[in-house]
Amino acid sequence: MELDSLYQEVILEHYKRPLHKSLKANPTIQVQHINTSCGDEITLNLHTDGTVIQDITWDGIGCSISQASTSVVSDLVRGKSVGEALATIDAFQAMIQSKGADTGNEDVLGDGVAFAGVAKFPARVKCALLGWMATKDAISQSQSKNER
Amino acid sequence: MELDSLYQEVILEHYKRPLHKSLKANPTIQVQHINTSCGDEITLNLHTDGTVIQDITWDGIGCSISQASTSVVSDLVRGKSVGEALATIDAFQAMIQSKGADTGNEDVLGDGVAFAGVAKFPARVKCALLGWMATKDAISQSQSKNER
Amino acid sequence: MASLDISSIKRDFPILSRKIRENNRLVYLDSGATSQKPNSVLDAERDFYTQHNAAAHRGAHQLAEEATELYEGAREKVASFIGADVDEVIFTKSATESINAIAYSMGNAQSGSRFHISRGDRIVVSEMEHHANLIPWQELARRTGAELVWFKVTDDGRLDLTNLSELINSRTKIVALTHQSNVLGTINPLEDIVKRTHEVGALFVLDACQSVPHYKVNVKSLDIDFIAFSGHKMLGPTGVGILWGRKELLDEMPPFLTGGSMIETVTMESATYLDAPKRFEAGVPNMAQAVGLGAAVDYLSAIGLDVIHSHETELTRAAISGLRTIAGLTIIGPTDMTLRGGVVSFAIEGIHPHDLGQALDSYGIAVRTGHHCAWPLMRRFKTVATTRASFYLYNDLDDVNALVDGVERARKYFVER
Amino acid sequence: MASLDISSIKRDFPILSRKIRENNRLVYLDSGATSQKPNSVLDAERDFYTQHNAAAHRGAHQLAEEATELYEGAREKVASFIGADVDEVIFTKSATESINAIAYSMGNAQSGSRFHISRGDRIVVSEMEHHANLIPWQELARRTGAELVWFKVTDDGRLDLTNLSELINSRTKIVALTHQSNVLGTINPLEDIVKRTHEVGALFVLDACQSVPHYKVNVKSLDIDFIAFSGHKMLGPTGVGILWGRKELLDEMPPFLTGGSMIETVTMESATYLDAPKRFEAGVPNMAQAVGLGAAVDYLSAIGLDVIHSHETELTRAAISGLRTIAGLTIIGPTDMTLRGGVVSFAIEGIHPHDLGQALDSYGIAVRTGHHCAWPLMRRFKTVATTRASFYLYNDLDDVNALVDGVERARKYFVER
Ligand SMILES: Cc1ncc(COP(=O)(O)O)c(C=O)c1O
Ligand SMILES: Cc1ncc(COP(=O)(O)O)c(C=O)c1O
Repeated sequence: MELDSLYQEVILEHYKRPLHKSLKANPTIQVQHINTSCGDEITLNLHTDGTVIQDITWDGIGCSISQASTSVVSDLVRGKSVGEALATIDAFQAMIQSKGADTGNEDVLGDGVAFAGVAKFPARVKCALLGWMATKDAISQSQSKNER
Repeated sequence: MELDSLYQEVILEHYKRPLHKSLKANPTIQVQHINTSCGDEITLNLHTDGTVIQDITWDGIGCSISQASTSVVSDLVRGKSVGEALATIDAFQAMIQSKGADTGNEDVLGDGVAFAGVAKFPARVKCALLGWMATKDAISQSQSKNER
Repeated sequence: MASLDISSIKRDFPILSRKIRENNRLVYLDSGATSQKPNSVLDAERDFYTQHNAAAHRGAHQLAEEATELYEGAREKVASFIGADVDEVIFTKSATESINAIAYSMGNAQSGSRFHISRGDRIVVSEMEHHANLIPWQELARRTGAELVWFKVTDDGRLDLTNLSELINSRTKIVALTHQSNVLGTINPLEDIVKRTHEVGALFVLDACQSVPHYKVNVKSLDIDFIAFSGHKMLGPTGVGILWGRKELLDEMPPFLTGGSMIETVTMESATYLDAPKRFEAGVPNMAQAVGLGAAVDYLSAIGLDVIHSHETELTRAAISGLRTIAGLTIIGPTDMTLRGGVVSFAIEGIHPHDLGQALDSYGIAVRTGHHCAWPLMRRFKTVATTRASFYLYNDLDDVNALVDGVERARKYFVER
Repeated sequence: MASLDISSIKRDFPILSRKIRENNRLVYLDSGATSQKPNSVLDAERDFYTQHNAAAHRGAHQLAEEATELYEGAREKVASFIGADVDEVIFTKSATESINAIAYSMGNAQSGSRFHISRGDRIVVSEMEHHANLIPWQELARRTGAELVWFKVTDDGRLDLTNLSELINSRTKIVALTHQSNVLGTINPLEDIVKRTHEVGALFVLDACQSVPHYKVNVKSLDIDFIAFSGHKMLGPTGVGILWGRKELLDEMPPFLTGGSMIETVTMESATYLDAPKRFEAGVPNMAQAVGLGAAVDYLSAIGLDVIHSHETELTRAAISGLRTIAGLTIIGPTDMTLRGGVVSFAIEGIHPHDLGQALDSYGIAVRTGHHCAWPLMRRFKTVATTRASFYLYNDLDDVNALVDGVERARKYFVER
C-alpha cells in the first residue's frame, strides 16, 4: 500500500526512538527552523571545530517525517568533515526533490534512503528537509563565523 | 430597424438644432453635470423666481441623445411651476428607467416621449438623463438657496 | 424540516465521483478551506464566457450591455442573500482583500473623517482570528500608531467576554471579529459585542467566511457595519469575495484600489470618485466569477440554508460522538451543538496531525492539518497543529463514518504498530 | 512567416458564432477592453474544478497536492512566456491590483528601504496613461508628499521625450509608463527611458496590458523592474492579473495584502513574511483563473506571438487605410505602423462616438467609445471621447471591411440624413 512506501519501518523507528534528541550545551552554533505551512519547529545545536562536525543535537516538535529525518541527519553527519557533510545533505535534497527519479545511494545516505518515498508526496518534502536544512544552515553559519 | 427606434427623427432634429443652447447671463443657479462613463458634460443655467422656471439655457458637448434630451427638457419645463417641472422630470425618469414598460405620456413629456426607445439600451440611459438630472439638481439647489 | 437528498446533491458535484490514491472514494471533509462547485456554477461561468463576455460598464455594444446586466444581477443575488441593499455589495477577489480594503481605506482617511485612525486609538480583535482578520489590523496599527488589543479564548474555545467593556472603550475605532472560528467551530455571540461597539462609536467588522456559506446571516438584523466573506467557500468560483458595508459608511470611506471605472473626473493632478459600490471596484471586474457566485447563491437558496444548517448539525454531532470513542482523541472546541458549526478540530495522542492527515488521505479522506492560518490560537491551546474535518451540504453520514473509521485505522497504524 | 488559419481559430471561440441585434454576425473589435476566450481556456478551468479543486498550499491531501501543482504550473507557464524566473511571477486579480500593489508597498516601506518615498521625491508618469497607471501614483503622492510629474504627448501621439533628463532626475524614485497606449496604439520606445531611470537609481514600472497579449515582451531584455498586465486581455479568464518584479526587489519590498499563506510566523503582536511570490499572495488564491491563464498562454504560444503580431499589423494597416477614405474621419495616434499596435482610435466630424458606436453595434460591430479610462489624454487632444477599434488574432480582413463599411453607413445615417 502506498502509505507504507512513505512510512518505512526505519522511519517509524527513528520517530519513536529519535537519536541525539536532547540539546547539548555550549554549541558552536544554534539554529531554529520552522515549517511555516504546519508550524513544526526544531532547534538544532552544532558543535564543530571548523573542519569536522563533532556533534549535532536537537529538540523540537513535528510529524514523524520531520522528526525521523532530523534524527537521521544528526546521526549521519557527526564525525564527517564539513565538506562531506554538505555533500551528504545535497545528495539527500536532490533525492527528495527528484519527484521519485532519484532513489538515493545507501552508501552515502544511510537510513536517509528510507525517505525516497517522500518525493512522491510534494506536501511532505518540506517535512523531510526540515532537519537537513537546519543542519546546512548551522554549518554555513559556523563557516562564516570562522572566517571572521 | 432597431436603430431607428432609438434615433427618432425628432431626436436628430433636436440634436442638429438644439433649443436654448446658449448660456444666458446671471442665472439663479448654474450647475455642471458630467457623464462619468463617456466624459460628456453640460453646463446649465437656471433662472427662477422660486416659484416658476423662467428660463433654462445650457451649453456642452455630448452625443445626440444627451444633447437632444437637454434641448427637450430646457424647452419643456420653462414657464412651468417648480412643482410641475419636478413632476415632469420624474415622469421622464420613470419612463427611461422602465426598461420599455412605460412609453411615456405625450401630454406630459412632449417631445420627451421620443426617448422611450432609450429604455431598451441601458448604456444610453445616462445620456438621456444628463440634462434632466442637471435641471432637477439646479431646481433643488435654487429651492434650498431660497430657504436660506 | 425538509431533509436533503444527498445522493442527488452529490451528482451535481462532478468531483465527488473522483477516485483518490488507490481507487478510494473521495470523502471530501475540507470545505472549511474551500468548497466544491456544482455544475450550475460552472455552467453559469461558461455561459458568461461563450455568450456574453465583454467589459462591463465600459461599452455601449450589446455584449457589454449583457455583461453589465449579468454582473449587476449577481450583485442583486448576493445582496438579497445577506439582506443587504444592492449598492452596498462590493465584489473583491477574496475575504482577505475585503478585510484589507477596510484596513487600507481607514489608513487613507484624513483626520476629521470617522475612518481616521491614529496613535491612541484602538483596534480590537480576538485570539481566535484567522490570519486574514489579524495581520491587516496589525499592519494598520503599525502604520498609524494605533493599539491592537484582543479578546482571549476560554479553555472550552469560546470568546472570553469578561473584560468586554474594558477592551472596547472610548478609544476604540474598530472591532473586527470572526463569526465562526475556522478551527474550533465556535459561533460567537455578537449581540452584546456589537451593542458595546456602537455605544463607544466604533465600527464592527464581521469575518463571515465560515458562517455565510452555512447558515442564514442577515447583515441588517445583526446590526453590524461591515462583513467579509469568500465565494469559493460557498460553492462559488475562486477569485471572488464580498465586502459589504452600510451605504452611508461606504460613501464616506476613502477608496482603496484606484484605477478605471471608479472615477468621476480625472486630471493629471487628481481625481474624484464615484459612490459605492463602483468606488471600490477599480478595473475590469471579475465578472465571470461574480456571475458564478450568483449561481452558487441560487443553488444554496433553492435548497435553503435552514435545511443545510440542520443537516450539517446532524453530521457534526455524529462526528463528534464517533470521534470521542477513539482512544487518546480530544476535541478542540465546544462540543455543545448550540455553540458551534460544522468544523471539528481534534488531536490524538502520539500522532502528529500531518501523519494522521496523510493516512486519511491514503484512505480517500481529505481533511486539513496544520495551524489553519490561526497560529496564535494554536499557541493558546499549546499545540502547533490540529486535524480538522469540515462538513457541507454534499456530505452524508457515510462520510462521517468513513472519517471515524479512518482515524481509528490510522491510530492503529501509527500507535499500535 | 506562417500565417493564421483564422476560420479554424474562430471555431475555438464559441462566442464568435453569436448573433447580435437583428441577426448580425458578431464583429468583435473590442479586444483592447477584454478579449474573448478559446475553449481550451474554459476547459482548463472546468477541469480544475471538476477534478482537482482544493486549497493550494494548504493541505496534505491528494486534491490539495494536485491543485498546488496546477497553480504553480500556471506560474511556470507565465514566467516562461515573459522570460521571467518562476519566483518572480505574482498572481493578482488584475493589472489594476498589480499597479496598486507596488504603490501601496512603497507607501508601506520604512525610511532606509529603497522603496521608501517621501516629500521631495518624484514619481514620473505620462499624459497617455490609463487611469490604472495614473491614479494609484496620484494617491501615493498625496499620501507621502511626493511630487507627480509627467511626460507630455506630441500632436502625433508619441511621448515627448525632449525633457527626459529633466523629468527623470536624482529625486525620482519611480517611473511608471505604459508600453502601448490603449487609446492611440502608440508603442513607447523604452530603452533610453529605462537607461535614464536606472542612471538616477529609480525603479521602472511597465504597464504592459496592451503589449504582452499581442507581441513578445521579455522582461529581462527590456531591463525593467516591474511589469503589470491582465489575464482577461490575453484570452485568459477574468479575475487574474500578473505582477512581475525582479526577485531581489520583491524580496525587499514590504507586503501589500496580508493574511493567510504569506506568513512565516505569527503572534498576536506581529508577523514575519515569506519571500516572493508567496509574500504577495495572501489568501486562498484565484487558482482556477491562474490555471485558465496558463492555458491561454499555451494557446498563444502554440500559434506564436510573432505570427499574431504580424497578423494584427496587417489588419491595422488595412483598417487605417480604409478608415481614411471616409469623409471627415481623423485617426488619433500615429499612422506609421512601426510605431504602433493594433488599437485604432478615430473621430468623425459631426458624429459623437457614442452615436457611432451605437450604430456600429446595430450592425453587429462591437467597438469601444468614450474616454477609455484615459481622460487626461482626451483633454490633450481637445476631445471628450473617441471611437476605438482593437484587433486580435481571431479577427480577419472581413472584420476590417465590416468596420469600414459600418462607419461609412453610420456617417450617412447621422450626417447625410
Ligand atoms: C493600458 C492599460 N492599463 C491598465 C488597464 C487596466 O487593466 P484591468 O482593468 O484589467 O485591471 C488597462 C485595461 O483596462 C489598459 O488598457
Ligand atoms: C475565518 C476565515 N477568515 C478568513 C479567511 C480567508 O479567506 P480567503 O483565503 O478566501 O481570503 C478564511 C479562509 O481561509 C477563514 O476561514
